[in-house]
Amino acid sequence: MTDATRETYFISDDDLRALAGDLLSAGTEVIAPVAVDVCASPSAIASSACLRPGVAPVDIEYRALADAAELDLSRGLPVLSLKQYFLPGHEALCCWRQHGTEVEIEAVPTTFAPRVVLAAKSCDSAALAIVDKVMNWDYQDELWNGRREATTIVNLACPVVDESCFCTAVGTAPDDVKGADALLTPVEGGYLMEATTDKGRVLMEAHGARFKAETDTHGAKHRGRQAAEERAAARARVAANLEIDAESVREWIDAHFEDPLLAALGVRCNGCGACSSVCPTCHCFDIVDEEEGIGKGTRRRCWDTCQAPTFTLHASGHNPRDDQHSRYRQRINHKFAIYPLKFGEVLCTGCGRCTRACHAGQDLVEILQAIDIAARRPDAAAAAVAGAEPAGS
Amino acid sequence: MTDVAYYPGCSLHGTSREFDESLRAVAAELGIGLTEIADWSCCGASSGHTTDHLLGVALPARNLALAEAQGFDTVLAPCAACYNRLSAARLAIATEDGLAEQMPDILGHPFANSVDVHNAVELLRDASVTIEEKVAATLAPNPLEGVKLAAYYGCLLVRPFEVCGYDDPEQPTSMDEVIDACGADDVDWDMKVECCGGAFSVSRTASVLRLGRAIIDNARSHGAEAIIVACPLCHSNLDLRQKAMAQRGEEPMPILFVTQMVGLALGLAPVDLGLGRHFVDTEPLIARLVQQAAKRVAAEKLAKEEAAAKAAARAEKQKVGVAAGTSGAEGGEAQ
Amino acid sequence: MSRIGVFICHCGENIGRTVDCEAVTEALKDHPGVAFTEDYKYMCSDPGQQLVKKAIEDNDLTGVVVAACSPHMHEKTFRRACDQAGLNKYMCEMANIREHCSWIHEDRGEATEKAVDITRTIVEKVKHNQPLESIHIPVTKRALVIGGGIAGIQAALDIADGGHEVVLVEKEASIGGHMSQLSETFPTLDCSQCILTPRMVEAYQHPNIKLHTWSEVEKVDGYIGNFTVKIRKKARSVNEDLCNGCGDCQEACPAKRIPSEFEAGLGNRTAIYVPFPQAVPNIPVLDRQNCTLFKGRRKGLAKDACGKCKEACLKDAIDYDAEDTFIEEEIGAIVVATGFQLYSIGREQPEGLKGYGEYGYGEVPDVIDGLQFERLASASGPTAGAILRPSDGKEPKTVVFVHCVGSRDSEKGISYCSKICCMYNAKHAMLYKHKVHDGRAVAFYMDIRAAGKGYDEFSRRAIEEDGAEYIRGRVSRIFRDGDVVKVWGYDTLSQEQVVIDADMVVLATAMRPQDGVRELAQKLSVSTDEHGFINEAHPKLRPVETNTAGVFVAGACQAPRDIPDAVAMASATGAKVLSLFSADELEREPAVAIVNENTCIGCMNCAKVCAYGAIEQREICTVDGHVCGHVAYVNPGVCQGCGTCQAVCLSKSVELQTFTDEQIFSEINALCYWE
Amino acid sequence: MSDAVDTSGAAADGFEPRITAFVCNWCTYTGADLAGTSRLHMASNVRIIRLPCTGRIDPLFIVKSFERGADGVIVSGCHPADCHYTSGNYHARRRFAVFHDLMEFVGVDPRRMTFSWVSASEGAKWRDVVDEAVANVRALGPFEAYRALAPEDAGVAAPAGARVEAEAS
Amino acid sequence: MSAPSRTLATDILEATGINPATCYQCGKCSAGCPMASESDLRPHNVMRLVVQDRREAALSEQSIWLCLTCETCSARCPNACDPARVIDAVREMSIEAEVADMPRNVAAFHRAFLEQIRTNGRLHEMGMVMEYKLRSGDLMKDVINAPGMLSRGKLSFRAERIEGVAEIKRIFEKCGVTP
Amino acid sequence: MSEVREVARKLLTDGTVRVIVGWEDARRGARPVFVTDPADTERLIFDTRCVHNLVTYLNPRRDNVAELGKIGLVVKGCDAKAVAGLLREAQLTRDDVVLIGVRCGGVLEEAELPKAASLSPENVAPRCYGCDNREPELVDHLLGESQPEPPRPVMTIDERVAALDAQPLEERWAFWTEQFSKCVRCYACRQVCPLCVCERCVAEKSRPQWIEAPPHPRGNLSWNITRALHLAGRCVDCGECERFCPVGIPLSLVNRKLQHIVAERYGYTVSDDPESPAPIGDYRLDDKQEFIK
Repeated sequence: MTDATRETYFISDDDLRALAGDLLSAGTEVIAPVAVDVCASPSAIASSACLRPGVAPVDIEYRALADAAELDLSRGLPVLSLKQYFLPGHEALCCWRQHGTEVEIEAVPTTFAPRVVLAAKSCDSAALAIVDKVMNWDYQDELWNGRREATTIVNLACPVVDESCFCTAVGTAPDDVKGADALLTPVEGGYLMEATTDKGRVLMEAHGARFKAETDTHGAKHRGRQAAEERAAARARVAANLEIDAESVREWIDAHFEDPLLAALGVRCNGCGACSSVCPTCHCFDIVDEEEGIGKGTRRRCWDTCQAPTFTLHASGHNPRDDQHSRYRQRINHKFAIYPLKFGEVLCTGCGRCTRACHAGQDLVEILQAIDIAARRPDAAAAAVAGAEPAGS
Repeated sequence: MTDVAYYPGCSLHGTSREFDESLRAVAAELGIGLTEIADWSCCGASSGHTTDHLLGVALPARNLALAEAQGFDTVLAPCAACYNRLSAARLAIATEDGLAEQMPDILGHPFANSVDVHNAVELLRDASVTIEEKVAATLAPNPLEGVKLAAYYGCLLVRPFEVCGYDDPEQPTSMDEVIDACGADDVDWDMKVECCGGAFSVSRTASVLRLGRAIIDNARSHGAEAIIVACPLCHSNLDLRQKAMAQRGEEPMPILFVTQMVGLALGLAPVDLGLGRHFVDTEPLIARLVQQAAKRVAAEKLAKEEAAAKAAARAEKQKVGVAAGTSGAEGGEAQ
Repeated sequence: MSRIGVFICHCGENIGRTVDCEAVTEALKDHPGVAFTEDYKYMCSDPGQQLVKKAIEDNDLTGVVVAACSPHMHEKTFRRACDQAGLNKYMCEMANIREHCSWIHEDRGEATEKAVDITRTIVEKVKHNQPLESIHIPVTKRALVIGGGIAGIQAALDIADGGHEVVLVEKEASIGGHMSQLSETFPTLDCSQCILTPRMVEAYQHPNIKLHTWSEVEKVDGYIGNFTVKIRKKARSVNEDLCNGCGDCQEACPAKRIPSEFEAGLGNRTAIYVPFPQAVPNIPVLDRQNCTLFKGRRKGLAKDACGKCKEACLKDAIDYDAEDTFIEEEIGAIVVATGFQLYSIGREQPEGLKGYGEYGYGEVPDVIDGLQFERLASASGPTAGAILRPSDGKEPKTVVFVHCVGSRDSEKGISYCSKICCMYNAKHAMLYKHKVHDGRAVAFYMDIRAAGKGYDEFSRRAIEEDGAEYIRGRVSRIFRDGDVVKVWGYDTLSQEQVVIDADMVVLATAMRPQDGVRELAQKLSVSTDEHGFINEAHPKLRPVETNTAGVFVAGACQAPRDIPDAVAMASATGAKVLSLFSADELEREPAVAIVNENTCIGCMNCAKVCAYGAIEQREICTVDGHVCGHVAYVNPGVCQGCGTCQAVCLSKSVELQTFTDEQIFSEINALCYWE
Repeated sequence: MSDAVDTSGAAADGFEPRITAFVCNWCTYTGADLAGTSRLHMASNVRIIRLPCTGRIDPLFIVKSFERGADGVIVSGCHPADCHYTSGNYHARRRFAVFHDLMEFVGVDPRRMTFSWVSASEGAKWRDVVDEAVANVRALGPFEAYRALAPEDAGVAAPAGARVEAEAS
Repeated sequence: MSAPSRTLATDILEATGINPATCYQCGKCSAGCPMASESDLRPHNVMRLVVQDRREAALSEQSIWLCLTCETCSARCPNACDPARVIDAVREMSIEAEVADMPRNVAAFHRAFLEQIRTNGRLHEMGMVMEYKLRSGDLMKDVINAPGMLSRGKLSFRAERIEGVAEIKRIFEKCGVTP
Repeated sequence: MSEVREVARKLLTDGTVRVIVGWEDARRGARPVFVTDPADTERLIFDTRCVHNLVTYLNPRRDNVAELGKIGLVVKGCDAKAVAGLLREAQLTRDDVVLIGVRCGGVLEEAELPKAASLSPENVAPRCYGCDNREPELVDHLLGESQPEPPRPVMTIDERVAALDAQPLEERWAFWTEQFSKCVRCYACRQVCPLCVCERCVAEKSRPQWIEAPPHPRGNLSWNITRALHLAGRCVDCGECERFCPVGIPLSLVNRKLQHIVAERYGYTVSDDPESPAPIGDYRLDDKQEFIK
């Protein structure tokens, strides 16, 4: 796909919502950011934040819209990534039923009704494209692929959330369309939308009435410029957070498995695995059989985390990664060396969720910075080490 | 020492004024500040709780509430009956379901039940070291030195144990300690905690006479020269009713409030201690005691002088010896 | 995969009437893991059992479920059958479709449905059963008896006569206990010493009894059949091997006015002393607390202040520098017989008890307790059997006996009845009247509790023949008034106050456990009740066992007991011990808890809830022997299989065999989806 | 969830509760045996799981029962002071007290959980405990609120959510 | 299920927290009672009547008014029955049931006493004596040595009246007591 | 805080300990730091952002911390209760750790905040209200000034628990099932809990499967009930579970409820006295049993 094929259309704020409404009324599921009132009844008591006068805390979450009005275009970062809509927290793989000595297996369907994701973050859509590779490596994951095929994703250019964002450092960008089918960029009065895949174009064509082609008018030029400026500014902002050379990082990690910088990262880490829960690219799962009554049950897969000791616990009792250092190193190693070596892409989209979720202070931005310095400016490495590992060791 | 709230009760303002007078005099001497609870009311005595349990709690509680509101954490209730009622109310409110919640409404005051209740014996026992020191420092001869006194506690000062609890209910010692602190001898006798019939002092005088006589007889048979009490009811029963006994030719037995006794030991004037207000005349006893004390002091003085003279004579003799070179200096010291 | 055989019993009509047994059989045929089903009229009959055995052999069954009556009824039967057929007996379980189903329901449909569920549940459980082997524990055939009173002596003799060695530990200088202090015994009035002394001597001379007097149990380790007991032999200062009991040392001792414990304070003894003439062993002990020499040493005198006894001893048996020594004994069973002490009415009381202020806290010399009266009445006592009052040695003409002093007085802290006082009070009144014919014996009682062979007759005799005056009512006050002791009582039958001017008062004070019983109980892991008496394992059915296997209890340390009771209990413990010693090994059900050392973190919460002290902490080592932590270990010899440890274990690192979590979960899973 | 008692409605549905009973071997199981030998008729809704002692029962057994579809549970053992193992029931009592209060806090009607002491001689009491528990739970109705927590795809490969049959796409 | 019928014992339990059944009739209370010789019913008899639920007999008995509340019985009770408190409660019920057979002078004394408190807040002994004499009809008896008292400054004709008399009246009202 | 730095430096220099576990200032606020070089003690801070309960690093299963050598741990009063918990359950020997106690007058709700001037009802960690441990007792060194009581939060945890208690059963059920349904079973609550020291959590036991592993509401409820019960009488109310929960389940309300239960039933409060027995695993003959027929 070249830029020449990318045609830009304008859609007004109202029309964008109306588009969502059209989809919904046609029975299409629409997944989009929704501002959730954390303190909605009956849960008001749940968060102490809700009890403060004058504060109305909201969480932004990707949700299946019940109504187009719910669509939140404030461009805040959803708590969890889009991953859950492609690899749910848990899902049935098959069911079994035993009669006497016979076991009967029932498979689950792997085709899905079409659905649309609106206003996705580029870091979230890019993650899908990255994970596609492992899902189609030696085994075709039909459930993943089925959902991927059925879903059209429209990104909304991101203004960059905070100092923990670093998408540009790992090869994507706030306005990237990787993994997405179209991109919305906010401009005065609405959005510029360009389709980047056929799925995107089909969507726009099906709802052509809502779009206005951007012809060579003054207003359009202004909007085009405005969009370009906004996108460039966002890129610059995120680049200031972290700049690394992913290639050097990969090589360094590969060559420095036992380096203290890598091998002593886990001391403050609690191994809680919250980072992998919120990570858009972490995709490891565990398979369990759940019995329901005598001789019948469901085989289910659910998210797992490499930060848990049981992740690598062998039946024999042996555990090759039996301390938190090696587990944390594995996470870094897998994302920034193993995956890129195998699939040519870093298994990270720089969304920064892991850093924000960690209340123990594990900071991926800081760690990547340290590795990058070690890789490119070894002399400066010593200074950076201090922040990323036990002081003085 | 901070002030304690003083709850005199009706008797100390009436029939037992001498208890009030002697208490104030002794407290002043011992440096204990007493502040009378403003607008205190009657505790209801036995009539209150005999008639209605709640009334028996509420009447004393009013006074505890006043003391609390007036900023005290301790109330001194010298009258044993008042002490008992106040303490019992305090305990009931603390332990019986619902009472604490009811009180503010009944009293028309907020009430946290935060005030401790003490009686006069307790107060004096706790001050017994001070008393002993003060008595020793008093210039006048202590009229109580070696006098045999019977400590009479009666019922309300020690029973029920849950309410009182500051002393053993069967073999109390607190008043005996005060007697000892005054230099007198406490008599080991048998009726320390028997009842004098207090509640019937007005209504059933025959009973009171019977009970009182047993107490006085027992004290007398154990050699007591006077009975010490800390309860206006006990006092009036034992003191007043002796008139009837005297008619039968029985020897009168002086009945003194514990505070009066302490006052005497401290050298206070009998009149300031209200000793003139008794029915059994205390004058002969006091006169005799004062006389004995004077004699004793004189004898002691004489003995001391004699001893000093002897010592001087011995020293003189020794000096002579030393001078004569017959003995070493050490020897004199050792003898 | 499991191959379970399911056998449904009709129990004649008992099950068949309400449960459609054929339908149950049919329903179970299809059940996952079931390889064989059969129903039969009487499964427990011989042909029924044959059917099970044959099915096991023919169908290569891995488990058996018998749906019939309660496992309490026939579990043993069917397990034995399985065993005979070569199937591990713990692979067999019963489904209770009779007591829990056919007998309690009327509707045939409902009952049948429930019977299917019950059977399925047990099938699911058996799928997770493991073949288990019984536990065998070796037994050391030596017994320890703690306490050398009549109960301890009796238990020791019974065990020793049975051919096993007994270690008898007594903390006093002589065995004999309280019984040696008594004058005559109820209800026969035979002389206590006369019947006890031969027993004491027999115990002393018995080749199977090893006697340690002036000794205490220091530490107990191990479990049933395998205890290791450390005994402290307190420094006697007299060499037991050398001493010939001549008594010269006592003669020589200058400290002669020490109140004698044996005489209950009514007589004196020397500092080096034999507690009483018939003491066994007849070897003195030196009371260092009261000895002039030791008093001097404590003061730091450079030169010993005395040494008369040593000088007097021709055998050179006295050793002032003797120290406590310790011996260890290997023991298979323990009998606790530490006896009692009397409640004192004094001001100073142990925690939880109060004294009698109304009785003058025991300060009146002519108010004595029952044991003191025993000494007064004893021919070998301080008055040679004459009843004379302590204060002035006069013969009391009026003696008041007060029952229930301490006993049945929850306000003083003792709510129980001491059981023996009614009897000994009657005896005392009788003995007094026999000796002081013109005397007046007045007894204040609440109830007469004289249940026992010849007991009521005995107490009636005191009243009817010997003229004791019994007044029903408690005494309110006792005090000395001049020469007399005033007793204020009340006669609740004639409804009047009674005041007695007594010459002497005898208080029947309560029986209490000995001091130190709680500590001993702790060493033995047995429990005590709120008063400190040792708890029996079951108040009705296991009265002489404790909740620690291999530890038995006899006599008044378990509750107030009279002599016949104490002796009966002692013989019962003897029988228990002998039965334990009758085999070389103890066989136990394998229903015990097992710790998974891989996941146990050694928090020892399990040990805290174990009522048997079966769980101990064990160090674990790496392959190179380096200690790397500690875990819990369940001693299978001690574990009784309650599973409380398992429920309290947060990481589920303990499993109770035969009731594993997996078995129970399978049952739950099977039960709830029962459509 | 509507866990209020509505006797009329529930009974009309012919709803029969499923109740799991965890009982100790020595007292309650034997008491239940006695009920049998005494031919005391009682509701047939209760299924017994025999355990050595109430001390063995983990509160999670109860959670597990609800999870597996029970409408109510019974836990029963020896009276205080009668425990075959001395103190297992005392430990159980503490554990269940805490569990009971917590479940109530989470919103489970305590009437779904019956705790009782039934001795080996109390066959009649066992009958009463069973009948009362069944009546209570029957009145409360099925524990739908708990069953609603089950994953939609539990045990059945039925289409769930956005999933459609193969031929539809 | 019907509520258990009310008995005197349950009423006492409710009012005092004392279970009268704990009395095992040992008589220790009566053995030490200073008034035992003067009254027909001794403490343990009262306890017995309560246990026997002989309400009328207990409430209308004159002896209950002869208790001095010296607490000797309660202090020495071996089983914590607290007879003094039970007698107090019985007296209260007796007044409530209007069957009190107080010896006239005892009743008069209590009434006179409480009336004094209600009107003045404190006891005015002189006033009380006058009132008592009126109520008891014992006009001539030298209940108190009034002249001697006056001469010794122990009695005064003037009553002390507190400021908070209204509060005292409120207390009487709230407690439902009218002397 | 200079006192902490001084003591830390001294302990490291004289070899008493090999590592000091305390707090430092980092890019996103305060966070735990492990200082092994005396020179690095300058990094140590103590202020209201030092929310973390560092006792979690004393868990004997934390090999990485253990291998650093003997620990000197900076604790607030509330943290010391967790140390007592570990001692009580034989997970720690008192001599294995040097406790540097800091007097604390309350902390912020989040560590990832700019250094705040003062605590207010709006920003104080609600658990600090009514703190009874401003002066840690179990410690070897006690530093800092005596602190005032923390401010009362806008709504206290007790008030929130009471509000829930006042709701009808079905509303509480709706509330909790909704809250628990959010759970993604990351087990952050467990991982950060200083008292969750099991080698193998019951949630990871598969034969039998005690807790259903997938994060569906049914398994989530079982997990959350289990977590709560396992902490009954053990929870020290440090609030780390709730703070670390990525989906914001109000675990402190459950924990507080259990504290109420053991307090009301058994008069038990968690203290920093390691000798006091825990309520579960203990019993009294007269324990309340009004719920038992």
